[in-house]
Amino acid sequence: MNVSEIGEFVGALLILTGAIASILSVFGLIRLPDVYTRSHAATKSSTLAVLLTLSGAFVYFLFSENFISVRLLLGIGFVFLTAPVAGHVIIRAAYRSKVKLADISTEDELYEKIHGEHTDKM
Amino acid sequence: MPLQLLLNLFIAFLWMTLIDEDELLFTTFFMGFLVGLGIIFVMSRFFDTHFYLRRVYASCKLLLIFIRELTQSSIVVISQIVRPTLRIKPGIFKYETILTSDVEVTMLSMLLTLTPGSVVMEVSAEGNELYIHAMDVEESRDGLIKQLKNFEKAIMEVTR
Amino acid sequence: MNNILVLPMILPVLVGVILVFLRPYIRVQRVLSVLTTMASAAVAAYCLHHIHLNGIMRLDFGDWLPPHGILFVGDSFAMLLVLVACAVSSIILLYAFATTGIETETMFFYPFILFLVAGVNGSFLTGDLFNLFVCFEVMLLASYVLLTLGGRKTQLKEGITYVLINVLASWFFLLGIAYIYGVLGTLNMAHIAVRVAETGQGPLLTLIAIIFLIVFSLKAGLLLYFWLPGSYSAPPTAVAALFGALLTKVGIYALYRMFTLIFIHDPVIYKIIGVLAIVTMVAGCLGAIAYSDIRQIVSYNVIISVGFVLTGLAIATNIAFQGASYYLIHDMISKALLFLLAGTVVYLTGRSKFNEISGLIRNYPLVGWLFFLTMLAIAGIPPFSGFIGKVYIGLGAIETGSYVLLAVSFLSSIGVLYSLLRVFLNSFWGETIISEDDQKPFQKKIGLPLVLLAVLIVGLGIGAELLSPYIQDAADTLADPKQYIRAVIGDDLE
Amino acid sequence: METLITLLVGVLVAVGVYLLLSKEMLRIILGTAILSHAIHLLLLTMGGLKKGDVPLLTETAAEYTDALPQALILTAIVISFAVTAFLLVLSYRVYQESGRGPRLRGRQDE
Amino acid sequence: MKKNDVILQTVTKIVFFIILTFGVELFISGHNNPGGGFIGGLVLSSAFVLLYLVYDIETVHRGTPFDFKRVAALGVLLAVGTGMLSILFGESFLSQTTWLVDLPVFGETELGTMTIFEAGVALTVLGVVVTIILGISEDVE
Amino acid sequence: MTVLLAIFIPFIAACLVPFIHKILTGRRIGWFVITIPLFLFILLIRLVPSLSNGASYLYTFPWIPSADVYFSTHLDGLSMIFALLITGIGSLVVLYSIYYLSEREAIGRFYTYLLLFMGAMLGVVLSDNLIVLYVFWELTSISSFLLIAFWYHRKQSRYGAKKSMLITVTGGIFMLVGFLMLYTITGTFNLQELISMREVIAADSLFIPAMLLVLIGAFTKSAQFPFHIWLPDAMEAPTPVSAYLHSATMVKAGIYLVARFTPVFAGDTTWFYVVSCVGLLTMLWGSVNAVKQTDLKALLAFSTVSQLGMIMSLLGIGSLAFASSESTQIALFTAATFAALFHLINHSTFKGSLFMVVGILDHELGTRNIKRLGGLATIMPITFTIALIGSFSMAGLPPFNGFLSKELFFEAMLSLKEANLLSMDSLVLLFPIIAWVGSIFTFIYCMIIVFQTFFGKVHAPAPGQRPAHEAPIQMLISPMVLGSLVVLIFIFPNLLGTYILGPAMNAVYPQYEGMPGLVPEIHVWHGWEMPIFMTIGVIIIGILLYGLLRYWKWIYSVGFLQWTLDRLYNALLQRIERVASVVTKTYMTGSVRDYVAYIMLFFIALVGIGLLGFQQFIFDFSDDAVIEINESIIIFVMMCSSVAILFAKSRITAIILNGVLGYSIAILFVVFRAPDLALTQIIVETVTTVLFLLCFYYLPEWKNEYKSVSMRIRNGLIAVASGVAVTVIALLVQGHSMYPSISIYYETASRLAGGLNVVNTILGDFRAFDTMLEVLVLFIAGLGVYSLVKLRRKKGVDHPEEK
Amino acid sequence: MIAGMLTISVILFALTILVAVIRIILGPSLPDRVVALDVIGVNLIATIAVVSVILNTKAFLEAILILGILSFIGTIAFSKFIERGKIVERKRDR
Ligand code: NA
Ligand code: NA
Repeated sequence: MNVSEIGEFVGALLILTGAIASILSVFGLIRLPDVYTRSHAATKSSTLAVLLTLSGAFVYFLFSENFISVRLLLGIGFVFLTAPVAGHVIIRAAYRSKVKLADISTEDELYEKIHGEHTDKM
Repeated sequence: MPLQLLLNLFIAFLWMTLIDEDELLFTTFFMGFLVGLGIIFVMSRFFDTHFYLRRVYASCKLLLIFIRELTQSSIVVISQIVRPTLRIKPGIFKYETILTSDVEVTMLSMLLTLTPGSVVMEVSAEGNELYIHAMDVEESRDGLIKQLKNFEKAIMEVTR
Repeated sequence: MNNILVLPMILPVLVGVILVFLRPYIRVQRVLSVLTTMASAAVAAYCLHHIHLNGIMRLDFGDWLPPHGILFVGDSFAMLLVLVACAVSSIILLYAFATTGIETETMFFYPFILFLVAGVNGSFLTGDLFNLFVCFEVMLLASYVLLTLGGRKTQLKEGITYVLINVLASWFFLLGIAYIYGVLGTLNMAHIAVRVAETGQGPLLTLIAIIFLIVFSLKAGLLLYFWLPGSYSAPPTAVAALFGALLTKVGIYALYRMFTLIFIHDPVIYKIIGVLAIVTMVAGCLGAIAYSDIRQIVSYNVIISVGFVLTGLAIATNIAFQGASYYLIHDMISKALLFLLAGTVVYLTGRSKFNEISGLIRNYPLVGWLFFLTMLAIAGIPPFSGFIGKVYIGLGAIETGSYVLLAVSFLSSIGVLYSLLRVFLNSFWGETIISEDDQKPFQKKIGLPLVLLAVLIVGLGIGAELLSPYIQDAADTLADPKQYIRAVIGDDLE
Repeated sequence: METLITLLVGVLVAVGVYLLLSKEMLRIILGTAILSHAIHLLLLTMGGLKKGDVPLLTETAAEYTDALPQALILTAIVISFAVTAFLLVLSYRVYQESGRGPRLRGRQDE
Repeated sequence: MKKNDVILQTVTKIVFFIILTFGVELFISGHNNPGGGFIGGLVLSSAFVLLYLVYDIETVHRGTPFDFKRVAALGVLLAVGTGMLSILFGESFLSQTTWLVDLPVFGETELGTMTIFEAGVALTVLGVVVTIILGISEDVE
Repeated sequence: MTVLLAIFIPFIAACLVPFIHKILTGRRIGWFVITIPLFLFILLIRLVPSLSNGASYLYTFPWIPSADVYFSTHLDGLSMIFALLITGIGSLVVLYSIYYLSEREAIGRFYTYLLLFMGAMLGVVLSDNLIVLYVFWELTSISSFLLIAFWYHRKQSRYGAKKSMLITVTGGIFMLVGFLMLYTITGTFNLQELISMREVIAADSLFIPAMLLVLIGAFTKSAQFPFHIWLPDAMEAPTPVSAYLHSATMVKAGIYLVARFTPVFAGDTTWFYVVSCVGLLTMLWGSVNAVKQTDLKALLAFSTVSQLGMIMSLLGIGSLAFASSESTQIALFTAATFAALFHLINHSTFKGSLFMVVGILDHELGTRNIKRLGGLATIMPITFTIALIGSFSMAGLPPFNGFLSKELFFEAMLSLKEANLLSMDSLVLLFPIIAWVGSIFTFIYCMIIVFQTFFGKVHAPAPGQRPAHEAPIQMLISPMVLGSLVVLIFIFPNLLGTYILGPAMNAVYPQYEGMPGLVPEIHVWHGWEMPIFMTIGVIIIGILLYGLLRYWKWIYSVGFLQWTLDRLYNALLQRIERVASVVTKTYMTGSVRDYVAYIMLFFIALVGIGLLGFQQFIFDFSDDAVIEINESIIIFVMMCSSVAILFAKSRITAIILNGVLGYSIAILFVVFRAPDLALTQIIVETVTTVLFLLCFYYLPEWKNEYKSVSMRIRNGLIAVASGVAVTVIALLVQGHSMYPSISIYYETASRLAGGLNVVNTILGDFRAFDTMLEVLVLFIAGLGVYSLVKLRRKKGVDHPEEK
Repeated sequence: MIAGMLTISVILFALTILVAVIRIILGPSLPDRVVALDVIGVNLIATIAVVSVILNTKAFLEAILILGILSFIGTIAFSKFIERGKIVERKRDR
């Protein structure tokens, strides 16, 4: 095994890890009780998964073809930048459109702030 | 004006990265500079926020902290998901941050949101209160607040 | 290299785009738009003669030789249609100046009309199947907008029907292109023809031909005309006239091109076309009689003539093609006039049902007599324009023994006559209801385009000989696809 | 693969046509969208699938996949986008004209 | 509670410029890589779509005071114009030509009518998409 | 050249009338108009001698030579009879009309139409080219239409005009088809050439159809049963028009046509059967119906129908000469044609005068109703005399020309026994009997005209009507001229025979030209033979029946006799309109889904037909690429999400699923090595989704679609069948891919175009034109959306096209 | 070995997408579906990356970035729709 093969293996391993993380996290999408908790599983865990995969691909290209794919780096950066915002925005929208929290939820310090003051939201 | 110059350089750099050439050439950079110049010229009236491109070190540190937190909490969340029975108590709590600027608050929120198990739901109009939804609020509230403090510190090193 | 060939399409596009910048200057827009269509007509006339002298013209875009590049092929059949389309549009534009109203005119009215003309001309000229699709889309998009321009409720409602049906038609078009490409691996129409001829038109190619038949039947209003009456009666008169004169003709042209150039080896197709034409004529006649709304009647008359022109294709002999060429030209002109007249009546009276109107001829003799003339022309009564085409198609039908086609197509003229006669008798004759004071003034501006079209109708009938060399060229190319193929691919290739 | 895609196209066509036969404008427009998806796939399939490498000459390959259908599909996609946009606006204008007021917010159960 | 879009807006400012740059790059490098006029134009317009989503029309307009209809028309003019250009040069309509030009900084550079053509395409796509979206959105008021 | 002049002068004059009318105001314009026919009449009559010497006048100039349409005119004996009638009676009618029409009428318009008709009619009888003949033929229908509806504000006028137009134009179209068939057989439209090619024509399978079609044209024009129904309603026209068009000239165009085509078609006995049977039937039907009329003009109309039938039947018998070989037989049968032509002239004289008389009565008394007329013999003596002459001539009484032709008619009917035709036995008897019965009824209605109008008690004028008095002399001149002709012809019949009828006979029987006996001598007295007995019988029984009229007239009001063809016509039109309305409105529902269903059904049906053409179905999967598991999962995802769209409870779910579909397609594009497509698809899909969301604001909630299960099943079946059809063809195509794609070229040539991205070079160079237009499409759509949203027509603003 | 890992990965990603589609179909709330769509977008990015590695081509790297951009835009559009009904406003009402 030379360096490039090891590199390729590492890349593939990263990708596989990402894939496993992805499939595991997506089960959260099925199992978790409400949209808020699901979004934790979905958005973030799959973000991790995709980051792993992209890094894996980056590593793979780096070692197999000595190719530094700036596009992949940029892609990683972009996912970093946008994924949390997307998650935040969806959750906020869900809450503002009165999607109920799961029954097992314990506290809600936001409720009054949003739904208490404004009965008519728009 | 200096701010826009910064942005211009940024675009030029971005350009260079996008061109994907084998070696970095000045012409590529210059071309990117021109493109950036064009874009900024066109968009100049729109741009009115601050942008800082410094403290690389602080940024790297922040990044490392973040990756650590990310991995940790990912494992936590995944383990919660794959556990045969769900034992989570989700909820929303309020956190008052000491950060002030938009960029700081944004960074904090994003870092927090990126780490699994917590999402920033709302930022108050004044920008100093964060409402956070946590997947398991009773157990991880203290941990989260600690995490937040860590982040705040790291961010301030970068921004101030 | 015949760059001139692209002008009938590109001039309207170019001017249309420029007019977008000149939105507030209505006068400039008017002048430029009518100059453009007239110039295009002039170019077409020049090309027509050029073709007569030197044979089919061809323009390879970007100098990429067929079948790899896109090209325009100007044969007489196409060029005749381009010429008439441009001429008729010019006249309709004159009518539009007088009737459309500033408000609508500033809604990019003229650019859209020019785009429509461009799409129509492009469809006539292109020699590439996929490009035909694109040209169709140019035409269709422009027609969608023109149909709904101004946004009255009926316009929007009919617009939906029209757009949807055409979306479906375009979908079938792509389906056909996909299949053709799958089997033959090419898009150039002449090249397709060569390859079809080589393989012999087996059942699969016939099946694909049927899909194209559906596509162009939808566009032409051959049997699948449900969209037509509604959408032709909704827009402003000038637009309706443009639709009546141009839109179905493009579909008819495409049917002719397809089934005289490419899928010519299986007679089943012609039988199907014949049956469709018969049903279309019968149903068209029924429709024209069923309604008392003048615009509906006029629209169904379009349908009848579609059936009539396509009997020429079903017969598919040189003489029938001559007839069809004559008739197509006649139809473009006379349908334009008919739509303009119908619109003028509605405009003058504010009503659209013929039994609510009476005695118009006393107040508006010109409109009345022009309507009468148009009625005769459309019914194929000599010596007006529709006659000679009818004779040729009849001769073709007799020649090939297609007696059912013969009977139905000739009897359809009676349906035409009856439907329009009802309008004439009820609306133009009868007691004059409108008093001298109440009547709307009839502007000379409206009269001019009407008279021009009428002159064309009479001229085309009496001076049919003038066109005959070109018509013969057209029929020859249609009857002998080798001419077209040779002009596009040359003898050497395949 | 070609066969499978063709079957997929068949399913899409059936769904698209079924939607097209609806009364609701939105379903109909969705139907046209799905139909155009189907035809794009079919066009690609007709050129043969996975028969070569990406048609970029930077990538040295023995064989390239058929580029022509790709170009055609690109054109078709853009055109179908144009038409869909127009149709969407047209249909909401119809509702506007028939006097139904706009709704303000996406509903919960959506 | 009032909305505070601080997170979204801050990120958008960065993302917007990334997209714009990417769009221009796609358009320029379309010759040899995936991309070209259409895709470039589409990416550019998606950048604007993002802006309109995150901000409001007036704010964006303060930054980009164009009439996008005219942008689109200009694009069509450019595309058609390159075709007419070849007529002027006595070649068949839409013949694309490339010149090797010696530019001061870039050295030998290929400049082609195809680039102008594609620029026209990109501008039209940008103009049209934004026109459509603006048109519908402004209808709300 | 003279002939050409004869055709065009009336047209030119017609165009001039509106202008001259400004100078010669009022009825004075009539004096200008009258010069035209008068001039032409003189012009033509000068040619009579030379014609009788066997000359004929031909003139040709090319009109549409490529279609073998030459403007050829030919003046021979047959044309001459008609041309003289047209110009001669035309002059008299114009003269009569000058005083008939009131100053308040649109006199200019009237004369324009009349001149138009005159030119057209001259064109019909003079043209030597079938197409030109047809042109003028239809023109006569049109001018007749205009003249009938001269008082277009009257409902009845419009009704009559419409009817005549529909029937005669339809007949004309049939005739045209017949002409076209003749052309197909012979390759010429030239009449003379056609006649010379009669053997060729007779041998063709199209012979009988062509003959029947031409005859339909003739029959409609000449108001033969069952097409005669338009003629009584045509009486809504001003009386000069009735006298001119609907008795003397236009209705005789059919006679002309039959005579003209006799040499072409008469070789076959079908011609004889059809022409003579229809003629006789028409004669009987017309005369029987005339008796029951109470309107004098209607009575005259039916009488015209009857008389035309009589002439027609004679022409039929005359055609038998072609089938005969013995010279005696030939002479016998040609005599029938001679009789026909003779009666044609006679009819024009007496019927013309009678119409004018009725016009005078109408003009002076304001009514034409027999029941309201009576005892006018003393009040209007001149009118009465003319009426008497006309009626008695029509009844076939001496000393009037009608007597002569009626005798010849009976003789011709009796001559049938000489014909050696198969299955003639019954006809030999039936023909004379029908002819005789018809003549009896003719006699009866002639008596009605004379006695019920001019004898009996004088009716008091209705309120508002003037008391009866004789008409002004100017109005009487024309009928007087015609009346004296009736008598003169009786006295000098052979003058007419030699100069006018002789040349015409030569034209009808070109092969017997110059044959002795072709132009028989007309004798007032034949001796005591069958015809004279028949005439006496007609008179006796006619008088008897007329006397007993009120005892048997009830027959007309019973059963089937009441059921007229006219009602059939009305009912037919009504039925057609109703059926048209019901049928059309049944399928034109205005609902898009129905239309889409039609289209898809059509597609499925046609594909079904197309699939029938296959002997075997070849599917070839050997070239298929391998399927990876992940790809199949993606495809499965796509199938699921597309089907799920159907069941989506809310629209936004459907949009999201559509987005999934779009993104999945992008992945497929990646898998299939299409990067540009993947990029485009992703962006377009997103932008489309954004558009959907934008428009959602206005679109209503997505409701539950179906109420009925059957509808759902119907749509489901259509959808599935469409999917199957598309798939099956696609699979067949994959099994039949016959050629390599042309696109290999692009890979090599792409470098020429200066790009390494083949797709991009195709779009930007090879197929740049597509791209350019596509950009245009996008632009139009953008501009369209903008105008749709932003540029609305303001409500309430007065728009020129709306009220 | 490496090829096997990659194949398994891509299948796992495809399965992830399948599961997300199930969530879209099930709902129940609109945000649920949007979350799932977001998941699909992110996983498609990963899929493209893996496919690029498998096919050993750089042609699709643009697609990764584009997909990132547009799935972000899509998510924002949906969220805004859920929140406000209209996704582009003339003037912010805040
Ligand atoms: Na689409
Ligand atoms: Na491109």
